[in-house]
Amino acid sequence: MADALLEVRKLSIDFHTARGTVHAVRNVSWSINRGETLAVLGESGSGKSVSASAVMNLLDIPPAQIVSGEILFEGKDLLKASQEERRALNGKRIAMIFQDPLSHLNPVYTVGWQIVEMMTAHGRPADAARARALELIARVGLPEPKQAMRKYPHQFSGGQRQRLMIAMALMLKPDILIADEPTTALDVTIQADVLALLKELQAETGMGLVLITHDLGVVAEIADRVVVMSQGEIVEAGTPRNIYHNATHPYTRKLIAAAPGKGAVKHVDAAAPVLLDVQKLRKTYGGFTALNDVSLILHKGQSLAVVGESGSGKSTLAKTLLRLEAADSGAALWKGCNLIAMSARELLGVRREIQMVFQDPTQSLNPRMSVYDLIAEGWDIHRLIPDKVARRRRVAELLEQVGLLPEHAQRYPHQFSGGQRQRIAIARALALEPDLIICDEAVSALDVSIQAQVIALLDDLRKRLGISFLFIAHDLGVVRDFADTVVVMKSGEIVERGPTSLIFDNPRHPYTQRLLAANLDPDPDVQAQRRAAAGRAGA
Amino acid sequence: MTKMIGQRAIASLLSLLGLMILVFFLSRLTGDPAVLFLPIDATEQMKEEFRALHGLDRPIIEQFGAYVWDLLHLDFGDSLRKARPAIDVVLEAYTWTLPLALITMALVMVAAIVLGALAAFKVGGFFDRLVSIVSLVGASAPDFWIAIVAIVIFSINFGWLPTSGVGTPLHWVLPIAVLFIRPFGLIVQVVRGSMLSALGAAYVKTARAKGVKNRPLIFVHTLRNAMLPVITVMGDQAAALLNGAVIVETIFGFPGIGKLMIDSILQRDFNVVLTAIMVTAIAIFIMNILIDIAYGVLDPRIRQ
Amino acid sequence: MTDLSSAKPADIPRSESAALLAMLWRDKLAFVSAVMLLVIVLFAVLGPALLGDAAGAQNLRGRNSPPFDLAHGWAFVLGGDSLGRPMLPRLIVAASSTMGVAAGAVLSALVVGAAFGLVAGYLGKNVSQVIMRLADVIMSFPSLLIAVVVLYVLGPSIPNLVLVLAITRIPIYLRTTCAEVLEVRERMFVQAATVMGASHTRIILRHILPIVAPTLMTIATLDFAFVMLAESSLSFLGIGIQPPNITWGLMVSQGRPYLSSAWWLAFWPGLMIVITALSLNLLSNWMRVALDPAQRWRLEARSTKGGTANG
Amino acid sequence: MLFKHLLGGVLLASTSIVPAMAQTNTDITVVLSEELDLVEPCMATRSNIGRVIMQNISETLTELDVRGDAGLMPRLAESWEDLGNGTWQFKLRQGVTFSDGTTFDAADVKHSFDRVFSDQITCESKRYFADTALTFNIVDDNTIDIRAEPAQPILPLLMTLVTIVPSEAPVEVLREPIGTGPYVMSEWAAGQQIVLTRRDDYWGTQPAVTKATYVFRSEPAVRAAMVEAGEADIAPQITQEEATNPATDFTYPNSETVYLRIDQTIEPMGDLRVRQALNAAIDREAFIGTVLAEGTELAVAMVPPTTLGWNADLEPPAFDPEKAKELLAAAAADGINTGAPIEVIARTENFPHVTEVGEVIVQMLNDVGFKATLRMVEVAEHEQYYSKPYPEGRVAQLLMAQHDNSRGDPVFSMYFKYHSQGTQSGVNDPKVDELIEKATAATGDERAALWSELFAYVQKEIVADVLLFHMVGHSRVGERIDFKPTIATNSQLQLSEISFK
Repeated sequence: MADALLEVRKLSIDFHTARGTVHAVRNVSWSINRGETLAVLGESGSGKSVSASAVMNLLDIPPAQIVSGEILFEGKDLLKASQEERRALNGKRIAMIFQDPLSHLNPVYTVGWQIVEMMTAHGRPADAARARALELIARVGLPEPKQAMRKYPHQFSGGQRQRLMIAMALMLKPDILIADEPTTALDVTIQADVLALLKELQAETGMGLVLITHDLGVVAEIADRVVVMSQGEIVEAGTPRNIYHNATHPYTRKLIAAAPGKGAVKHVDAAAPVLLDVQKLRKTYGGFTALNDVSLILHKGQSLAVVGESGSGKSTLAKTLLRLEAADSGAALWKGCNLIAMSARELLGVRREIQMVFQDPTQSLNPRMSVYDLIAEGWDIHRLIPDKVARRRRVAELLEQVGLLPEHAQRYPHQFSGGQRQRIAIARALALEPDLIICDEAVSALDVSIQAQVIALLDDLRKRLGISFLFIAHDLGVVRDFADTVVVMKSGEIVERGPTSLIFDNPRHPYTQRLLAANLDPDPDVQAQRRAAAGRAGA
Repeated sequence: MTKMIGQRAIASLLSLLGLMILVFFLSRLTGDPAVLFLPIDATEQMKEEFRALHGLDRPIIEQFGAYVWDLLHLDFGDSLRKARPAIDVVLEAYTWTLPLALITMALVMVAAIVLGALAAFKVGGFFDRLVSIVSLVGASAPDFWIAIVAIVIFSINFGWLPTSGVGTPLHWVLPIAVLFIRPFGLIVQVVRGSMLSALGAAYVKTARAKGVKNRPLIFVHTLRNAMLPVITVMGDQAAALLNGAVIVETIFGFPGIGKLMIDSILQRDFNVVLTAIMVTAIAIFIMNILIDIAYGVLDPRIRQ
Repeated sequence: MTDLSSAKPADIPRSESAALLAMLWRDKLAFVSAVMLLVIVLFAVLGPALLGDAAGAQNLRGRNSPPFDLAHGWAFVLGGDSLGRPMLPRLIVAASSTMGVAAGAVLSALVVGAAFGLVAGYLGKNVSQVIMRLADVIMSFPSLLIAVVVLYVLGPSIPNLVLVLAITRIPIYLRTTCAEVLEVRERMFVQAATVMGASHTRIILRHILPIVAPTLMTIATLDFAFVMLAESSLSFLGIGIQPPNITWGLMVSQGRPYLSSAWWLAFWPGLMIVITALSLNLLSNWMRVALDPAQRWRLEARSTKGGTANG
Repeated sequence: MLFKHLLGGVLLASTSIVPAMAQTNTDITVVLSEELDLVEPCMATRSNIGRVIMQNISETLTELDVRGDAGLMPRLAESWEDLGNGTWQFKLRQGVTFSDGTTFDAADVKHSFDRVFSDQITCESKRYFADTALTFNIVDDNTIDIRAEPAQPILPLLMTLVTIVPSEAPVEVLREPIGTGPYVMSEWAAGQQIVLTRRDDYWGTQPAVTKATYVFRSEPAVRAAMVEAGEADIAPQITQEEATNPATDFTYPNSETVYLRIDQTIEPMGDLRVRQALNAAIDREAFIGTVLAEGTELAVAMVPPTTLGWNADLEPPAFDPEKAKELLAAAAADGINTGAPIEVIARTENFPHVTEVGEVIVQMLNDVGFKATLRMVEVAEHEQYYSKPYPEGRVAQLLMAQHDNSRGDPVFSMYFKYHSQGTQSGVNDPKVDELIEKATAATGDERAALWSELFAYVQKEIVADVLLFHMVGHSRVGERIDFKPTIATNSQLQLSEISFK
C-alpha cells in the first residue's frame, strides 16, 4: 500500500456554499497501482467524484477547500506541487474521462483537433500526435479514422463519443485513467462494449483504472477492488464479491438491496377494460421512419413497458400519443376516441386524463415556478378546485402522497435533489387525477436507491388509484420490477411483446436476447459466469 | 449554407424594397425642399421653377414611378443640394465611414474579447470590477464630452494629434478612440457574461484534465464557444457604426455618412436620404449575412 | 377560515421582501445603486412641485456662476447655468422629464418588442424570420429620419418623442426575444405544460416570458443610458425636448458651447446620466441573480463566488 | 479601394505630420463652419458659397466698399451712368481674362444674366430682380446697356450680386467655376477641403496669399482650437465663449439683425398698446455681455447702421415693465384679450445661444403679464411660420428671426418684412406700403430720406415688430496673418484683403 502509484491519503474537502459548509469528503483514502481497477461506488452527493477531481486539480478553490490530507503520486504530494507541475501531470500521467461525452467534448472543434491537442498541449510535435490519434481512433473501434478526425462531436453517437474520449485519454499512455461514470448515459449494449474496450486497453497498456460509478453492475463487471462512499465518507472497501455478499455497512446493504431486477414479476389482469388502443401508428421525419406501424393495447390499471435503446422510437411513441408530434397515419383510441384526430377542444379534456412524467425533472419543471404553482397549474388550466384553501390542502396531500413535506410547497425546484424533483413531477401528474401516466425514462436519471423508492411509489399509486402506466425505459431491471407487460422496440418497430416474465425468462427475438445479455447484473459471480459463457461462445 | 445565404439575400432584397417605399413616402411628408434650398425671400415663381426642375411638382405617385424606373436603370437621382448624382455623394461618404467603422469594430472586438475574457476568468476580482465600472461609465458618458476633452488634451495641451480632419493616419486616432468607447463598454460586458457561462461548461473540465494551459484554455477552448452571443451584439453595434457616427463626424470634421444623412434629412434632400439609407441597409444586410456565416464557422452545429 | 387563508400569503411575501432587502444590504454596490435610483425617482416625483420655481428663476447678471461656492445660497452649490439659474434644482427638476422620456421609451419598446418577439418566436422559425427581416428594416432606418417624420408630421411633444425613441429601440427587444423564445419553446417544461393542456397564451406568458424576462431586463437597463443620450442628441439637432421642458439630455446639449468656459453646465447632467446608467446596470445585474430562484443562493452568502459543489 | 484614404494617408504621413507645418509662408488655411454643397457662381449670394467664391474666383461688375466710405466701387465695370428711361450703361474693364484664358467682354455679362434667369438652373441672385425685366444691349465689347422695366434706381448696386461667368459656361450647375478673380479652384475634395490657388494673369494687384485651403468643421470649439493649434489661420465664425484671446480674436458687427416678427392679424397683436408693451417689457441691455457678446447693439431698424437712409434719431424702446403693465391694462380695459397665449417661435442654431435668448424673452414677457411660451423648431418648420401663407388656426406668434442685410440698401429688407404683400410681413399698413414703393423708385438723397422716414414710422408709430439686436460675429485670426474681419465677412472673405505680418 505504501508504495502505490497514486494514493489519496486522509483527504478532507469542504465546500463553502450559501447554506453553510458542506463536508464533501471526509478522511478519504484510497490507492491504485498500474494494472489495477478500483471502483469508487456511491450515489449522487456521496462525494465519489470529489477526490478524483482533487487528484486532477479540477476543484474550484473557492468554493472548495482542501482541509487536510495528501495526494501522493509516485510518493510526491500533489497538493504541495506547483500549478504548472500538476498541469504537466494531467493527461500525461493521469488521464480522465467523464460521463456525458457530448458536453465534455468541445462542440466547436473537430474531435481530431481535440485528440491531437492532448499531445501538443504537452509539447509533442503535431505530426506524431496525428499519427497516434489515427492509430488510437482505429483502436477504439471507430470506422474510417481519417474522416472521423475531421468530424465534430455532435456528428457521433453517444457510444462513439465515449470511445473518442477514451482515445484522447490514452494518447500519452497515462499510468492511470480515471473514468467518471463513463457509461451512465449509454445504452446497455453500448455500455457493455465500452466496458469491454476499457478492459482490453487496460490489459494492453497496463494502466491503472479508477472507475467512479453508481452502478453495482459496472462494479461487478470490471472492478478488482471497490470503495463504497456515502455522505463523503468511505463506508466500506474490499473486493466486489466480498462487498456484494458480505456487506457490513447498512448503507451498502441498502444499496445492494435497492438494485433493480430482483422483485417478483407481475402478472397481467387481462379482464380489465381496454384504455388505449394504438393502431398502426406511423411517424417519419424526412426519410427517417421513427415509428413504423406500431400497435399496442393498454388495459386499465396495467403498466406497459416500452423497452428499447436510443433511436428505437420509444420517445417518439410517447410524443405522438401526447400530440406533441403529429402522427403521419394510424390511430390511437383513447376510451374509444381517436387521440390522433381529436379537435383541440376534445383534446383539452383528454389532457387532464393523460399525464406525463419526463426523464429529467430538472428540465421538465419550470425553474421559476414554486412547487405549489407547479402542482396547481393543472387546476388553473382545467378550472378545477377554485377554492384556495382547498387547493393548498390538496397540494399538501399530494406532496405527502409522493413522500415530500407540505412545507415544500413554497420552495423552488432547484432546492430539491433529483429524486425529490421527480416526485414533484409525479405529484404534478397526479394532481389532475389522470387515468394514464406516461413515464418517459422517468427513473433513469435517478440514483438506484431513489429509483427503487420512485418505482415503489408508482406501483403503489397504480394499486391504490388504478392508474395505468405507459413506462418507457431502457433499464431492464427497472422494467422487470415495475411492468406487467413489455414491448421491445427497435428501429421504430415492435420486435417482441409479451408478459414481463415471458420476455425476461424466455426472450425469443435475438435483439431482446442481446439486450438482456448486455444488462449487467450486480452480482459479481453472475457477471463472471456470463463473461465466461461469452468467452466460450466467442472462442 | 449556400442555400441559406441565397434565402437571406432574397429576403434582404425584399426588405430593401420595403425600406425604399417606406422612406420614399415618409420623407416626402416632411415638407418642401424648395423653401429650404431657396433663400427666405425667394419668390413663389422661383419656388415653382425649382420644383418643376426637380420634378417635385408632379403627383407623388408619379414621382415614385419615375424614381423606381430610374432605379431599375441604377440611377439613384441627383442630390438637390449638391447637383450631383446622389449615389456618388453617398459612396464618397461611405469610403470614409466604412474603414472607420471596420477599424473601430476590429479594435473593439480585440480589446473587448481580451479584457472581457480575462475579467471573466478572475470573476469578482479587482480587475473584473475595474473593467465593469470603467466600461459602463464609458458607455453612458456623452460622446461629445469625450471628444472635445480629448481634443483639448491631446491636440492643444500636448500637441500630439491633429484636432480634426482627415489626411494622415494620425487624424484617425481621435475619432476611432472616441467611437471605440461605447461599443467597447457594451461588448466587454457581453463577452464577460458569455465567457462566465462558457467557463462553467463541461468541456473546460476536460481541457483542464488534459493539462491544457490557462491561455489556450481561455482563448482557444472557451472563447470560441462564448462568441455566438458576442457576435450578435457586435453586429448591432457595427450596424450603428455603419449608419454613421454623427457626433464624431461633426466634431472631427470627418466626411462620413452620418453627417451626410443628417444634413440631407434636415435639408430634405430626398434622393440622398434614400440612397444613403439603401446603401447603408445593403451594408447592414451584407454584414448580417456575414454574421450568419460567422455563426456557422464558429459553431459547426449550426452549419447543418 | 378567512384567518387561515389570509395569514399565510401575507406572511410569505413579507418575509420574502425582507429577505430580498437583507440580501441587497449585503451587496454594497447594489445597495448604493438602489439608494441612488430611489433618490432619483424621488427627485422625479417631487422635484417639479418643490423646486420648479427655483429652477426657473433667471438672473442674467449672475450667469455661469462657478460650483462649490455658497455665496449665492445652497441652490448654487453646483453652480449656475448660462441664464443664472441654479444647477442643483434644475438637475432635480429635470429628473422628472428625463425619467419620463427614458422610461416611457424603453418600456414601450420593451413591451412592443417583447410582445411581437414572443409571438413570432413561439410560432416558429418561419414567422420569426419574417419578423427578423422587419427588424432589419427598422434598424437600417435612421432614427433621425423617424424623428423628423414623426415630429414634423405629428408635432413636437414629449409623447411623440417617446414614440420616436421607442420605435428605434424596438428591434433590439424584438430580435432578442425572438431568438430566446425559439430556444425556450423547445425546453422540456414547455412540453410538460402542453401535455397538461396549457393554452398558447398561458405557455407564452407563464412559462416562456419569465425565462426571457431577465435578459430583456438587462438590455433595458443598458438601453436607459442610450435613450437618455439619444434624446440629448435630438435636442441638439432641434427636434427633441426643447425649453422650457428640461431633461438632463437637453442640459447636456445646451451646455455644449460652454464646455471650455463653464464645464459644469454639461458636466453635472452628464454625470447624472452616467450615475443613473451605472446604478441601473449594477442593480439589474444584482436583480438578475436575486430574482432567479435557482441563483439566489449566490447572494445569500457573499463568501462564495460561482461554482457549485459537485460529486 | 475602401482604405485608399488611409493608405494615401500613410504616404502623406511620411512627409508631413501636421499640415500647417508644411505650408509655405504665403499659404493659408481657412476653417469654415459649413461645407459648400455647390461652387456655382450664380449661387454666390448664399453666404457659405460666397465666402469662398465671391471676388476670389468670380467677380461682379460693381463692389460695395465695406472697409471705408467709398460706397459703390468699380470692379469689372470701370464706370456706369444712368441713361434715363430705366437704362444704365456700364463700361467694362479691358484686359481682363477668365481663368480659362478667354477674354472678358460684354457678351459674358449678358450670358451671366441669361444663366441667372434661366429656368434650367436655380440661381439665388434671381430673387433681386423678381419684379424687374432686364433687357441687354451689347454696344461694343466693353460697353453694355442694361434696361430695367420698371426703372431700377439701384441697378449698379444690384450688380454687386451677380457674378460674371464666361459665355462658354453651360446653363447647368458648374462644378469647376471659371471666373475673372485672382484665384482658381484647384481642388475640391467633397467633405474635406477646397483649395484655391493664385492666378498669375489676374488683371488687378496680385494678392499676398498664394494658396488658400478651406476646411469645414461644424463645432466652434474645434474651429477655434485649430487656429490655436496652428492647423488653420483664419476661423471666421467662432463663438463668444471661444473668443477669449484679444491677440487673435476679433469681434465685429456682422450685419445680422435679430427681431421678433409680430403677426398683427391675430389677437391681441393687432392692438398698438400690446405691441408697445411687448417692446417695453424686454430689457435688451441685459442680454449684452451675458447671453450675447459684448459689442452687440440694440436694434432700431431691420437693417444695420451702415445701410442707406439710416435714421440716427431713433432710440431703442426703453425697458419699462411698469409702463408695459399699464399698457396691457389699458388694452385689457378696452376688451383686448391680453391674456391670450403667445408662442415665441425660434429656430434652433439660428444664432449662438438662440434658445437662451428665447428663454429670457419669454421670462421677461411673462413678468409683465403676458402668457408666453417658447417653442424651438428646426429650420424647415421655422420656415413654415416665417413665410406666407401662415398656418391656419395659429395662436398669436412672435417669430424670432435673424435677418442679414450687408448690401447697403434697405430695399433688400423692407419690402419682404413690412409691405402688406411681403412674404414675411406681419404688417398691413397703407402708409408703409406707399413709403416702400416710393423709396424703391427714388434715387439719391430722396431715397435716403424716404427710407429714414419709413424706419421711424415703422419703429415709433406703428410699432410693427420687436426689434432686438444688431449682432456681432467673432473671428479668430492666426498671429502671422494680417486681416481684419468686416461686416461683410459673413458672406464673403476676400483673400486679397489678407496679408502677412
